[in-house]
Amino acid sequence: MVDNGKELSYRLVPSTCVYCGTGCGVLLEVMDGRVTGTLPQKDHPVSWGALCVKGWAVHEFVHSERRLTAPLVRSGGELKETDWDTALAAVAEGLSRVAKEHGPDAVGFFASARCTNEENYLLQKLARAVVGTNNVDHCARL
Amino acid sequence: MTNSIGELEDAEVILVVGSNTTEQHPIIGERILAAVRKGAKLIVIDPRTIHLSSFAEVFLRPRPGSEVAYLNGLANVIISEGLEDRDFIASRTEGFEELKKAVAEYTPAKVEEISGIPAQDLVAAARLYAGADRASIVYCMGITQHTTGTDNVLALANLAMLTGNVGRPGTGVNPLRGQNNVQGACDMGGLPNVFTGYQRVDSEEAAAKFEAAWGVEGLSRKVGLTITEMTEKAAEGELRALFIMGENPMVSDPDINHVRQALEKLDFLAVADIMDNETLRYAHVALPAASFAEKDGTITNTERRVQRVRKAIEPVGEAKPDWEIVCAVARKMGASGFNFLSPEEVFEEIRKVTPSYAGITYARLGTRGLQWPCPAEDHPGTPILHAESFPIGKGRFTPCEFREPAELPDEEYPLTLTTGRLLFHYHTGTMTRRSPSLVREIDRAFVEVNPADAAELGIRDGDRVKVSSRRGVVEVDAKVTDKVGKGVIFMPFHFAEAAANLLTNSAFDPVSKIPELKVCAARIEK
Amino acid sequence: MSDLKDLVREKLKDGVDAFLCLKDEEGTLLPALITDADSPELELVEAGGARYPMGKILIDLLREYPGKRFAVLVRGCDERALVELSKLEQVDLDRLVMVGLACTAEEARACGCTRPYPSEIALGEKAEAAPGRETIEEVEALSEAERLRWWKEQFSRCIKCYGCRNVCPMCFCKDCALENPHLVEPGVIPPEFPSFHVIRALDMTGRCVDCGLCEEACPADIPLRSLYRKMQEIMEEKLGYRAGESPDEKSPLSFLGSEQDIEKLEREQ
Amino acid sequence: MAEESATRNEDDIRILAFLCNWCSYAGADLAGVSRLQYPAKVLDVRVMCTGTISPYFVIKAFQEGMDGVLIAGCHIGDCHYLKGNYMTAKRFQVLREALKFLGIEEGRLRLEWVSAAEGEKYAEVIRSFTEEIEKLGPSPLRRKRAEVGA
Repeated sequence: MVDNGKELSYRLVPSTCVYCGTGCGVLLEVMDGRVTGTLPQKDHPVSWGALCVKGWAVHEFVHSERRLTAPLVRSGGELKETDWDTALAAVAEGLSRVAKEHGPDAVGFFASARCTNEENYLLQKLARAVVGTNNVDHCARL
Repeated sequence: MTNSIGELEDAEVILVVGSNTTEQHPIIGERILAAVRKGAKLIVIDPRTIHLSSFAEVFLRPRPGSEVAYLNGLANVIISEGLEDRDFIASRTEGFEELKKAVAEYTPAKVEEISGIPAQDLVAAARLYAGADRASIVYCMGITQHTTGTDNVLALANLAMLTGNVGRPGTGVNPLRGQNNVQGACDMGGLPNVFTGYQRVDSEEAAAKFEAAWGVEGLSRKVGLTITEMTEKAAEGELRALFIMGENPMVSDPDINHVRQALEKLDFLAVADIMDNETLRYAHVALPAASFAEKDGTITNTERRVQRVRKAIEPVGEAKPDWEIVCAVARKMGASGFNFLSPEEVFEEIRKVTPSYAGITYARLGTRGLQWPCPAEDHPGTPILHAESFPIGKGRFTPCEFREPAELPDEEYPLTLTTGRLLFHYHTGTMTRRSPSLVREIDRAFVEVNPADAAELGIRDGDRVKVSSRRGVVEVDAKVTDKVGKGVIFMPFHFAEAAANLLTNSAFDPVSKIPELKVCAARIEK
Repeated sequence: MSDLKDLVREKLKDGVDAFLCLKDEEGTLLPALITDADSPELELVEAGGARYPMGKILIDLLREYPGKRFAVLVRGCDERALVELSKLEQVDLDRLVMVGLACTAEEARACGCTRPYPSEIALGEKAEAAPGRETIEEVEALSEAERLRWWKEQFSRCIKCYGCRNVCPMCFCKDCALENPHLVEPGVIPPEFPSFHVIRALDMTGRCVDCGLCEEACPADIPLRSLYRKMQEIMEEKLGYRAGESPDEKSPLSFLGSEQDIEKLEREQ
Repeated sequence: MAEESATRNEDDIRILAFLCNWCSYAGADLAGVSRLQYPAKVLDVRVMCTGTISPYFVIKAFQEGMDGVLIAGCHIGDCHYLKGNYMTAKRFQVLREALKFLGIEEGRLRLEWVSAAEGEKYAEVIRSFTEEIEKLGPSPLRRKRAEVGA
């Protein structure tokens, strides 16, 4: 067979399933820069080499066509693609303006049970230390 | 969880209540079945007949919303038959007499009247639970998503303390946390009343500590708003800007029509998400976030195990990890203290301000994680909480009175709607419904109807029906099944095009502010 | 006995493009593809300790990189899988160099496979063990009705994770019968008996190489391996075939055969 | 000629017969036109060759509540496609043993070679198979909805 010139690139990356709160150990199969499969981590202290149907499929949404791939800003009633700097400036401006005009408690933050600890930490720090409100919550109750 | 997942196999009796474990936490569910194979007896209490029911020694199918009644009933039987653990009660608890008085009226006969659980079955369950040396309680949203959610949990805690099932392997009161990092989001202060590690925002000491750590002044000491309250205030025009990171309230929250009105009213809405979703339609700015495969970080599972996710690939398109997004927004707002170069640097700050995480480092986490509390780098982590004492010293029995759910069936809406998840999907389906192997299993909303109700309404299996409540109406396929009792209907809430949460009630528990997603009044028509 | 590290280096220098084996990553053993004889990853390679579906990984690698040659560390089961996969036209043995690893006596005993070593051993020492037939014997001792009850009880725990199929080195079909809604009702647990599990057992007949990864991956501890093992015993007894043993002989279920074969089969019935 | 019964009882046994188009189906036809008497508890499925019958179909038949499954095709050597029934013979051996190991009575699955000229044999096969299945009674695999958990 003819070499297609692709550089060999295959590895397994240990991670944690991101569906339910069980926290099973997964190995993500990565080939040519794409996540192509999932295997169970054999020595994981919760899942011991087993996974459920969602865990086995946890890589499948990663390259979905429904992924957001560019920042969007609403103009003329529609969300339009823009660059990161513009989008971030719009967020900073939007939050600052409301906080300034109506007070910090007119601003709210939804943290996320789907994001990492680090991200949740940073979001509540942003709410509390930068905007000045304790209006931060996530879907723990849902 | 007070205890660890692996310990379930050490239990003699496992009481599973309000948790469809083999579907919602499948790997934990199989642990329960492994325990049963090793001889453990299983008690299942659920308004639906679930996969676990067929393995149960005792299966109770109560009316949704009657939790406090039957849990008090179990306590009533335990006390009246003298099955309580007197040594444990004397040495580790207080308030027993008040509890005894409070549960006295919840006789099996009265509980049968309220919940529909046959009196003799309730007695059998109580004897089984109290008769074990090691009994574990496992519960989930079927307990918490009620206007009496807090009381439901306290009533479970009463049972565990009453029988001394605390602090030892194979015992405990074990909530199964739904989302992969709901535990971590709480631990990290993603709540309106606490900083990280449950340090209260209205504690002068804690607030001063964080002011010093963050190099800021004047942190608000006022407890903030929960999600349900924020929605309310947004609808009233008091909350005017919202930043949503990785949530989809337009499917997940109760009473979606109301959520939409709230979101539409906002002056400014920013959403960071990995997927195009229903909430995005109301956003002024949408930011593409990196998925778990595209970033480093930690998440904390239901047994408090802090674990790593690792970057496997570059973010797709122009997506960025949320940690970078939040830092960039903060910097744009002129803040300092957001110049992190990696999640590990963020984690180093977290452990400085969070005693329960203080001993955890990325290096120590490896591929197996660590369970908090882990106060020092030489601490092995904590698989079992409350082994010696409770955080408040003695465990306090809290008497709870049965209250009816916020909305009861009536002539107009004669059925009780309860909601939940399916094995093959997750929450609002933004991930699972983009997953071919899961969509292949099921990709359509449905409502389960008891054959007796179906016959009365002239509904056959597979019919297209309208399900309505005071808040909305959706069209779904009917599944006629005796998995649900007469008068009860069940809908999964994953499916945005027929969202169960258009129907659910946003009335919430006064303490935990959790909405009553598990009970509302509804009607079915062809 | 040579060292795995040396073997990997040697093969890479001999002209294979990559070596598939296990490595230790933060204390966890996982498959790794070593492409460079000077890579620091070489220090982390490990021969034993965990098993993963190397055959399955190789199907993907051989397909994705059509011009490349691979070396792979194989146990007896891995070798059988690759041999059978080659007959099923899923791997090209000409592009594979198998480096044999014999299972330790302890591993062989715990595993109970019929041949816990590859045809050529480069690492470890050959150990034999009695085939693990305890579960098969337990089932065969039961009456018909008890046997049915026993299996139904085992399968009642199934949560349809598809782990048995997903991890199986011998499962590669694009269209899987288990996903055919006419054969198995989708979206229901436990999957109805006999459809899901018996269909899988039939698909394993003449194909299963008794690696046991299915049972290791099963969250419900269903004795799948014993079921598939029994299917191989039936295959051997009735049709004289064992998967993965000879590179030339194909499964009698994959070709029609001769009239003499069938007449013999009917006579012996 | 098949004996008609007006009503179907839940306890009535049900048999599925896969008949090859060239031999056994023609044999059944011959039994019919010859007005031979045999029981009518059999549902026929006409297939071009028994070699096309996947073992899945047999499993599916049991799953759907059949109490017995008959496969009938050309005699070895007479296959319209020369060797199609070789595969049937091999698969049958494996399948029957598998069913036995799972606790499904082996008598519930039968393989017969019936040619187009063997109308009488066809009637006899149906008679004896029906009798055997009646003796075994309803299949333990008949769908019982209540048993299905989730």
